[in-house]
Order: sequence, then C-alpha cells, then structure tokens
Amino acid sequence: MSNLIDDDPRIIEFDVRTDEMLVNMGPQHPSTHGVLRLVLRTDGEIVSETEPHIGYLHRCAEKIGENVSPRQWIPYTDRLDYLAAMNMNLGWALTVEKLMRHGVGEKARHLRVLIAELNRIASHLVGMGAYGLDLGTFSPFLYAFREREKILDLFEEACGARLTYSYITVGGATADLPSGWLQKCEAFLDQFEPIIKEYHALLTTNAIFVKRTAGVGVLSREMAIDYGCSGPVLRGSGVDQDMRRDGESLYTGMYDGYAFEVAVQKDGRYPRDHTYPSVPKEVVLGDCWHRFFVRMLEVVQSMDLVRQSIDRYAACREPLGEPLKLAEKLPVGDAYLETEAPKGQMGFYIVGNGTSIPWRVRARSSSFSNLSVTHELCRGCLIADVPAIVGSLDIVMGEIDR
Amino acid sequence: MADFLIGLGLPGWLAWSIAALVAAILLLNVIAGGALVFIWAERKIAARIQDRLGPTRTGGRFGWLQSLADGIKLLAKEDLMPEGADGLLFRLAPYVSFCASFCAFIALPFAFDVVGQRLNVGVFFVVAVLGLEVFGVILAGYASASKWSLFGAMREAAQVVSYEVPLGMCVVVPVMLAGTMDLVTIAEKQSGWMSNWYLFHDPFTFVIFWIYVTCAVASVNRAPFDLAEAESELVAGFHTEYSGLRWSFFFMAEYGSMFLVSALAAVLFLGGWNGPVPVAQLVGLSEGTGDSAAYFVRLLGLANLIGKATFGVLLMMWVRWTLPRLRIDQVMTTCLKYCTPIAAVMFAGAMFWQLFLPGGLLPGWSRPAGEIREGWLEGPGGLPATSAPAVVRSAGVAAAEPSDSSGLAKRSPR
Amino acid sequence: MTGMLDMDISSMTHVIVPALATTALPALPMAGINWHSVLFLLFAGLACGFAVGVVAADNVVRMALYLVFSLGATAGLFFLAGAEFLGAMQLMIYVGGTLVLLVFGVMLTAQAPFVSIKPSSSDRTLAAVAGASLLALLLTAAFSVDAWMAPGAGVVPAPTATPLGMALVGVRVDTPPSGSPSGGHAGYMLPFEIVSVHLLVVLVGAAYLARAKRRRTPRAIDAVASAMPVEPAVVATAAVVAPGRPTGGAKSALVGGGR
Amino acid sequence: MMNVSVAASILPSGLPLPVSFGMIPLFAANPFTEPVGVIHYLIVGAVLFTAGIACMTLKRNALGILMGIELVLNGANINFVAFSSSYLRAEGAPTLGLDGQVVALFVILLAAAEAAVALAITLNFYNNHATVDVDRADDLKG
Repeated sequence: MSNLIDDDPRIIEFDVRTDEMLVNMGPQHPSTHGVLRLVLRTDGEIVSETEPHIGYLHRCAEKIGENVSPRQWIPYTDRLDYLAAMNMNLGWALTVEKLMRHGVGEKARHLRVLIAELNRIASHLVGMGAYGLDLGTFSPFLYAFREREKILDLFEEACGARLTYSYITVGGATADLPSGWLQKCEAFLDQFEPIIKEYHALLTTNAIFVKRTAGVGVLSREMAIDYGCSGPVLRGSGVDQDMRRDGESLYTGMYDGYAFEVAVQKDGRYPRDHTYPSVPKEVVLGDCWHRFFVRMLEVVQSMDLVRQSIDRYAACREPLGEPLKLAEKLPVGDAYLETEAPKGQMGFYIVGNGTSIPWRVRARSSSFSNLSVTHELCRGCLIADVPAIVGSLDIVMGEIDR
Repeated sequence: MADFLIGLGLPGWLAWSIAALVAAILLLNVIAGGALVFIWAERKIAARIQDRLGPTRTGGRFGWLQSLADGIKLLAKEDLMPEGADGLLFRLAPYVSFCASFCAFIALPFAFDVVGQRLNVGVFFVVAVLGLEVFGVILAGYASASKWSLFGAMREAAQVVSYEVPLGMCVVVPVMLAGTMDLVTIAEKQSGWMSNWYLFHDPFTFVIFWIYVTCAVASVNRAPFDLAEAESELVAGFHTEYSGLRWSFFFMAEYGSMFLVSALAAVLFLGGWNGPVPVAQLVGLSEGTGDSAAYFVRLLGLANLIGKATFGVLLMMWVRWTLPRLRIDQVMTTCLKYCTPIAAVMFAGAMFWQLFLPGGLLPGWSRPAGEIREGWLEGPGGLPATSAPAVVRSAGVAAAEPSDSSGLAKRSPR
Repeated sequence: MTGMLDMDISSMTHVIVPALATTALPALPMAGINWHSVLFLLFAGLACGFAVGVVAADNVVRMALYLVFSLGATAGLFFLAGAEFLGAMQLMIYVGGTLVLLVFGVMLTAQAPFVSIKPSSSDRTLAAVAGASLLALLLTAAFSVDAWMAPGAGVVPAPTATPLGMALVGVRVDTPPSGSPSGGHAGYMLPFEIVSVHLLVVLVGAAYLARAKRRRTPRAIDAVASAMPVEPAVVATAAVVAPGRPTGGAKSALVGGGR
Repeated sequence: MMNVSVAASILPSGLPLPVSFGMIPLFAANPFTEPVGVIHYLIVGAVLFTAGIACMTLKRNALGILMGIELVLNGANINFVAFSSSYLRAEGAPTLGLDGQVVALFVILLAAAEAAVALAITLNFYNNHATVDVDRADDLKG
C-alpha cells in the first residue's frame, strides 16, 4: 500500500506541517554580535530563509573621512572593528603611506608587526569566548577575557587606551614602547602558552561542542570564494590564502624575514597539528568547527610572530621615525591596499586631490562579505544552529555598518 | 503531633487539621530553604568554575545573604503582563508548575518515620506528579503571546514528555529489587553498610543509576538539556515575559524539582537516610523506639538524605557551568536512541540477575532476595510458584495490619 | 487555588483515615468532622465545577486547562476511594500523557480564528435541556437502588498496588482461593497482553496518519505564505499569523521591524 | 445539589416519577460528618458523564469533542472505582473488588490510544483543510 502513496506524484509527504512563521532574531537579540537583525522564515523548527538587516550601527565614517586629514581619521578606523583597532590603524596608515610613497623605518616596521599580531590574539580570544556563549556554555567566555585583559594592560602601557588605541599612525607610531614593556610582553607569552590547552579541553575537543558544530553550516570552497569571504572563514573551507603572504608587496614587505605558515588544512593536515588535538572524524571541511579551529591555530601562529618581532625590535637601535605632519599635502591620485585583519581582508581606499584633505575615503569590510553567506548556510538548519553559524563567522557590526 | 494537640483540649478535627498544616508548611520550607541555599551555592560554584569570586559583599565575606537580596529584588519588581497575553492562563502557569514540584515532596521519606505521607505507591506518585510540571510550562509559553516563548514551551514539553519514558524505566529497577513501591521500605532495605545500597547491588543497577541521572537532569531542564531557556536562541524561553514574583515561582519550581530528583536518586539508589557506615546500629541505638535516642538517629538520617540530595544538586550545577547546550534534535536522539534502549537492556539484565543470583555476588548482601512480596505470598521460594496453591493472606487479616508492609519493617536488622 | 494544590493536601490527609498508616487510629474517623467526607466534597466540587467549566468555556485552551484540573480532581477521588494505584495511574497516564497530547494538538491547531468558535445560543439551550434531562434520568436510576444509598462502612481497603500487579499477570491474590490455581476469579493476563499490543499498533498508526500527506495543488494557506516576500512590509493576512493571540506579539513583528 | 433541583423543576410535574426526590436522606445531616457512600460517587460520575455528552454536542472545535469524550470516559471510571471500593460500601456488601479497578485501568490505557488516533485525524484534517471547525467538514455531503 505504501508504494501507492510514494508513486503518486500529486502527494508530497513530510512531517506535520505547522504554519510558516516570520521570526525576528535581533536587533537586540543576546546572541547576535552587536546590532544585527535576522529575519528568519521558519516552518516549525526548520529555518527556510534568513535575511540579515544591517545599518543599525552606521555612523557615516567614510563621509567624515572627506572632511578631515588622514591622520585625523585614524580614531575613526579604531571604531570600525573595535575588537582589533590596531589592525585597522595599520591598514589605513599603510594605504596613506602607499599614496604618498612614504617608507617607514625598520624599527617602526617590527613594532607594527608586534602590535598587530598581539591585537589579533586578543580579537580571536573574544571570538572564541563569544562562540562558547552562542552554544550555551558561559565559562570559556570568562577564561578568554581573563587573558585578553592582560593584552589590554600591555596596550594601555604602550598607548594609554584599552580599546580604541589610535597608536599606529601614518609614518610609524605615535610613541615608542616604554622600557621594560618587551619583558612584560615576553612574560605574558610564556604564561599564555600552556593555557591554550585549557581552551582546547573546554571547547575544541568537548563532545557536545563537536556535536553542535561538526557538519553545521558547511561552506564549500567555491561558495566561499564566490561570496568573497576572507580570513578564518575562507581558510576554514580549505582555501590556502593569507594576505600576509599573498598580499601586496608593500604589506607583505612588513613580514619578510618572519617565518610563519598559513593556518589552513592542506591535503587533510594542518601545518602544526602535532601540538594540537587531532581533528575529530565527524567534522567536515568548511563547517563551524573548522572555522573555530583555524582561529585557535592563528592564535599560536601570532604568538610565534610576536616572539620573532620582539627580538627584531630589540635589535634596532635607531629612534622611531616621526609620524606624518597633520597638514601634509596629499598627491593627486588614489591608493587601495588590503591587509589581513583578524576577521579577514580589510581594504582601505583613498583618493587625494593635492590638498591635505582626501577627496574620497572608502573601507572594504571583511565581515560584510562573510555575513552575506548566512542565507546559504542557514537554509534548512534548525533555529538553534543559526546563532552557531553566525557566531562561527565572527562578524563585528561596527565594521559592517561603518 | 495530633495527639499532643488533642491532649491540649483542642477538638479532634482541629488538632488533625493543624497537624496536617504544620506538615505542609515544613515541606514548603524544605523547598524554600533549599532554594535559598542553592541560589547562593549556584552563584559561588559558577564563580569558582569561572575563576572568579562570586558574591562577596552581601552579608559578610561569603555573600551568603545574596539569595535574600535576590528575593527582595524579585518581590519589589513589577509583575508585568504582555498586552496580548491571556490573563487567566498567564497568572496561573507559575503556580501550576510550582504545585507540581511541591506535590511530589509528600511521598519523600527524609528519615525513618519522617515522611509527609507514607504512600504505598510512593515512587509511582512522585514520577506521575513530576510529569505534571510540563503543564505550567506549556501554559506560560502559550499565554505570553510571543513566538519565542511558544517555541520554548513546545521544545520543553516535547523534551520532558519524552524523557519520562527512560526515567520511568530506571525507577522501576529499584522497585523490582525491593519488591515494593513504598519509598520508606525501599530505603529500609538498603540499611546497613554501604555495600547494601542498590547502587552496588549488581552491575546493571549501577548503569541504570547513571542513566537515571542523565534523564533526571533532562526532565528537570538543567545543564546540557536546558533547551527551554536557551538564552542564545530563544532569549529566555517560556518565562521571557515573566518578572518579579511570578518569575520567582518558576525559579522555585526548578530548584524544588532539582532537589526532589536528586533526593529520589538518593532514596532509590544511595540508601536514603542510611549513611555509608551504619553509625546508629554500631552504637546500638534504634529508630523504632520513641525515646530521644531515636530522635537523634532520625536526625542523623535526615542529615544523610539531605547531604546526598545536595550532592546531586551540586553535581547538576557543576555540569551546567562546564558543558555547552545540546540542540533539540540531539536531545531527542539521546533520549530515544541512547537512554531508552540502554535502560531497557539494563532493566532486563537486573531482572535476570534478581532471578538467577538472588544472593548477589557481594557477601555482605545477607538478606534472602526472595523476600516476602509485601506479605502477600508466602510460597516456598517466595516467588509465586504457579503449581503450589499459594497461601494467601485474606483481605481481612490485611486490614488489621493496614498499608505498610510492616512484616518487613519489624524484621529488618535493627 | 488550583485543583492540584488541594489534591496534595488531600493526599496528605486522605489516607490517614482509610490507610491508618502508623498511628493506631480507629478505623472510623473520630467524632466531629469526617475528614474523608470533607475532602470528598472538595474534590467532587472541583471535578464537577471544572467539568461544567469545560462545557461553558469557548476558548479551546481554557477548555484544555479546565479538563486538566477536572481529571486531576478525579484522581483525588480515586485516592479517596482507596484505589491509590489507579489514582497515580490516572495522574501519570491520563493527565500526564493523554492530556499533554491533547494540549499539543490544541497548540498546533490553535490559530487565531479557531481559538474560540462560539456556538450559537440555540445550540446552548438545546444542549442544556438534553444534559439536564439525561442527568435527571441517571440520578433517578442511581437513587432507585437502596443498597447504594447506605453510607460507607469505612472498612479500610488493603493497598492495591501489588494485588493489581499480580492480577494483571494472572494470579488473583485478593480473593479467597477456590481450588483453581488462579484462585477464583480469572486473572487478566490475556487482556493485559492484548492492550499492550493494541497500544503499540494504535500509536504507530497514529504517527503514520499524522504525517501530512497533501495534494500537489496548493492550499489557500500555501498561496498566501509563498506570495508574501520575506521583507514583512506588507501585513500578512490572518491565515499566516503565528499561533497565539489574534493581537499581540505576532502581529507587531510582521508590521515592519523599525517601529 | 444544584443539578438535581434544576432537573426536578424542568420535568413536567405530571410525569409519574419512580421515586420522589424529596426522599433524599443523604445530605439531610451535616455533610461534613456523614461518611461518604457509593451514591455520592455515582452523582459525581453522572455529572461528569452529562458534562461530557453536552460538550460533545455543543463544541464545533474537533478538539472540544475530544475533550467531551475524555469526560465521558472519566465518568464511567468513577463509577467503576466507586463499586470496587470496600470503604464506600456497607459492611459485607458485595463489591466489585479488584475487577473494578482493573477495568478502570484498561479504560485509562485505551483512552490514551483513542486520543492519539483522534488527534492524528484532527491534525490531518487541519493540514488538509486549514480548519478544525467540524461544521465545515462537509466534503462528503451530497
């Protein structure tokens, strides 16, 4: 009898069909990072359509960029990706220096690598802690913030601020590192090394965490490239691409002489997986777990980079270069440079017209394109998976809404 | 109690009603006091797990007045009701779920004779009433007129109803071992050394205990199974719209049933009021007599049971702050694909163990397992041999020795 | 207060009288108030009151709630009559199982227009007359037999859990042996097995039946659902409004987010 | 008992009643002290049964009818329990004994099965016709 029903094309058979509902998740939802509003079309528990609504955090940063000189725009770059402000400053500073063809001394170069990688560690720690929150466990969040506080203390000593630093400016940095800072940074790295294993025990190899993330929100290589994803989201899908190695010569020049491998799974193996727990078997390349694991690898990678930059920075004797003058005239022309921010490729574009005020300023946000993937990933998943997927993309609304 | 009041010259019925009310108030205070302590304990344990201090300012160094502060805050908070809410159901829901968890405390034996009401169907009654808590949740979810709370309510209802199946199976094993559903008799049978506890009776019961713990955590909606108030997805599940006193009733119901479920585990598997070492028997005191020594022994028994139940609750808190949350379908698969089959196999195993190895492997298990099944059948092996006409206690005789299987109570080694 | 609360006070004092647990109380209640009768009145009042409530209520969710309290009070009546295993069974299977199933059904179908379908007043009077006459018929029948009129003798019933269990597996322990191995009345082994198999078959059938098998031609509800763009600028018609109250949360969510 | 008096007034006085209602000895005395007999349970059972029948006739919502059925079954259960309890009967009066309770047990079990099937039908009906109003279920009408 049952095959009669199956053969009859007119009858579609599936579970009890409740009525479709339009459900609002956000903008004040506790799990979306910042003010993101997701409109979900759900049928019972199954999500059939996701539409992110953004713009709640828009502050016209780029329009203001057309009224202030490049150095005065540095504080606005802090507030784009407020979790990795140093990397944003670095991106803007490099773009302006590219426009003005103004080189930077060795000491400033190594200082910039040191500070940028330290800020990447802090940003990934927040990403890891908040992701634990999305999946329901509260403790990793506090462990992550405990370590991040120590990094913020170091930054506070260096530039006086804990979140929006405006430390790296066009032509170097506002001030040199205080004496004894390098030893403190070294001490932090030494005590941070063993703690990474705690995070793996808490989350990466936790059976329930693996169950909630393995095979959820699988982003294929082609879709990742098509949607312009970048950073850990791209590398989580197995695409071997890192701006610090594949970027423009001006940016990769900062990193020459540094030994580092891109944290991506090549032919089934991660570069440094000997010190890391093995990849669980039910994990699929490109799912939430891999994006999380890539971020954890990058934290260790950044620690190596910081150690190397400390040695090189200490070796340079000459004083730090003077930053650009406020009223410096900008040459006519434009410049666009992409850097590897913790969330992905952060591009800055400037058009000079001979005066000291740029004619046009534009920031290309990595989280913006990463967020565009949510509809593809959340289709057909359960409501409980939506925060898991959005959390694994690690988006920051400041950067998206600018 | 009632005789004491009759002695004071109160009319009979007034004495009895006062005695009943005093017993009810005492039980209510078990939940209220428990909730007070557990709120404070949860904050402290969560703090310790997260490498911080927890409340330290309210009431002295350890912040033990924190629960009182919470209580006052909840009392002072305004009881909001959403505009589209269904008035009657919205107000009724917290009381329904609180009554359900309070109701089950009646049959729980705290010490030898310290029990609200000695029910012959004690275990069955407790499990039945625990199932009623789901009504409060469904009503709350439906009445607060918001999609999110409805999601939370439907999820929780599905979870609690489906976890009752394995919970029921796990509860039946100790009932089978003791031969009766009367909680007091089950606890009495586990008196003596720790080896007499049903936990160590046979390997199957040991596994059943851990399945019971899982299902209990799930049916009380705690830790990895707390779908209903999954902050990350459903804001706060079914009690999103509640605030103030109504919300605290849901809170009390949760802590009440947490304590109840772990106390039930203590009675069924961990020997109820019998401590690991039978101090009272070694010293020669007995619970049966009415003198002050018996009072002290019962107090010791009370401490034992509350200690075990508190250990269970602390275990739930510890699990809550370390593990992430499971998804609704994973919760269902763990129930249907793991808990229920394993419980069924272990139940069958315990049954055959009871049949073929009544004496058990442990030498300490002296009692002949073919106990009198509540005094109904006195066949040779105790098991109702179908061939030999079973000598039956006629209904009349039973009337004289009413409900408790006193045959057992008096003979147990005291 | 809710039926549940009264029930727990009752189950505290109800068995004091019939079960005579520990204290040596005389079988019959002491002079003065007969607690068994007081509690019976309480539960009977609750059961009948909420049963009439079920008939009177229009909102289907309230009907379900009143039914829960009515059957809860009935469980209390079972306890009072000494059938404590049956009372616990009623609580667990009937109220905790069947009615939860019913409430699930109510939740799934309680869309706004169907929550309270008011019967016309003529139906109400017709039902009232039919009900009253049926009740009168039953009561006359009940009063006609004198044996039933006598008040209870207060013979304390023995605990029923184990005898019931034994009866279900075929060994009648509660009636005096009359030679036959099963002791007089036949046990209930066969019906017990038949009911268990029956339950399995019915539930599997119900699960299969509940799976929605719909025709390819879309229903009215599909047309509206698919026509509506995800951007909720257009207020959806009632058919697709989320389950819940006709007004309140669901509607505001659809009428544009920024409000 | 309210219903009894209502019934008495509605019935045309001319009808030869088998028994006059004035003869109710039950609650002449103080209801709180008289022990409870079988008749009290029968009254409650009758009221529940009647409420069930009225609910089934009155409700247009399929689930309302289902609730009516539940009430009817419970009315029957109460009678079974009343006759099986030795506490309610006079000394030595023949009681149903355990059989009454076993039958009530089977009623509860089968009511669960019946409710499951009825709900499945209702949901199926709801999914196919987008309504649970039984008055609109007239596809088979001529």
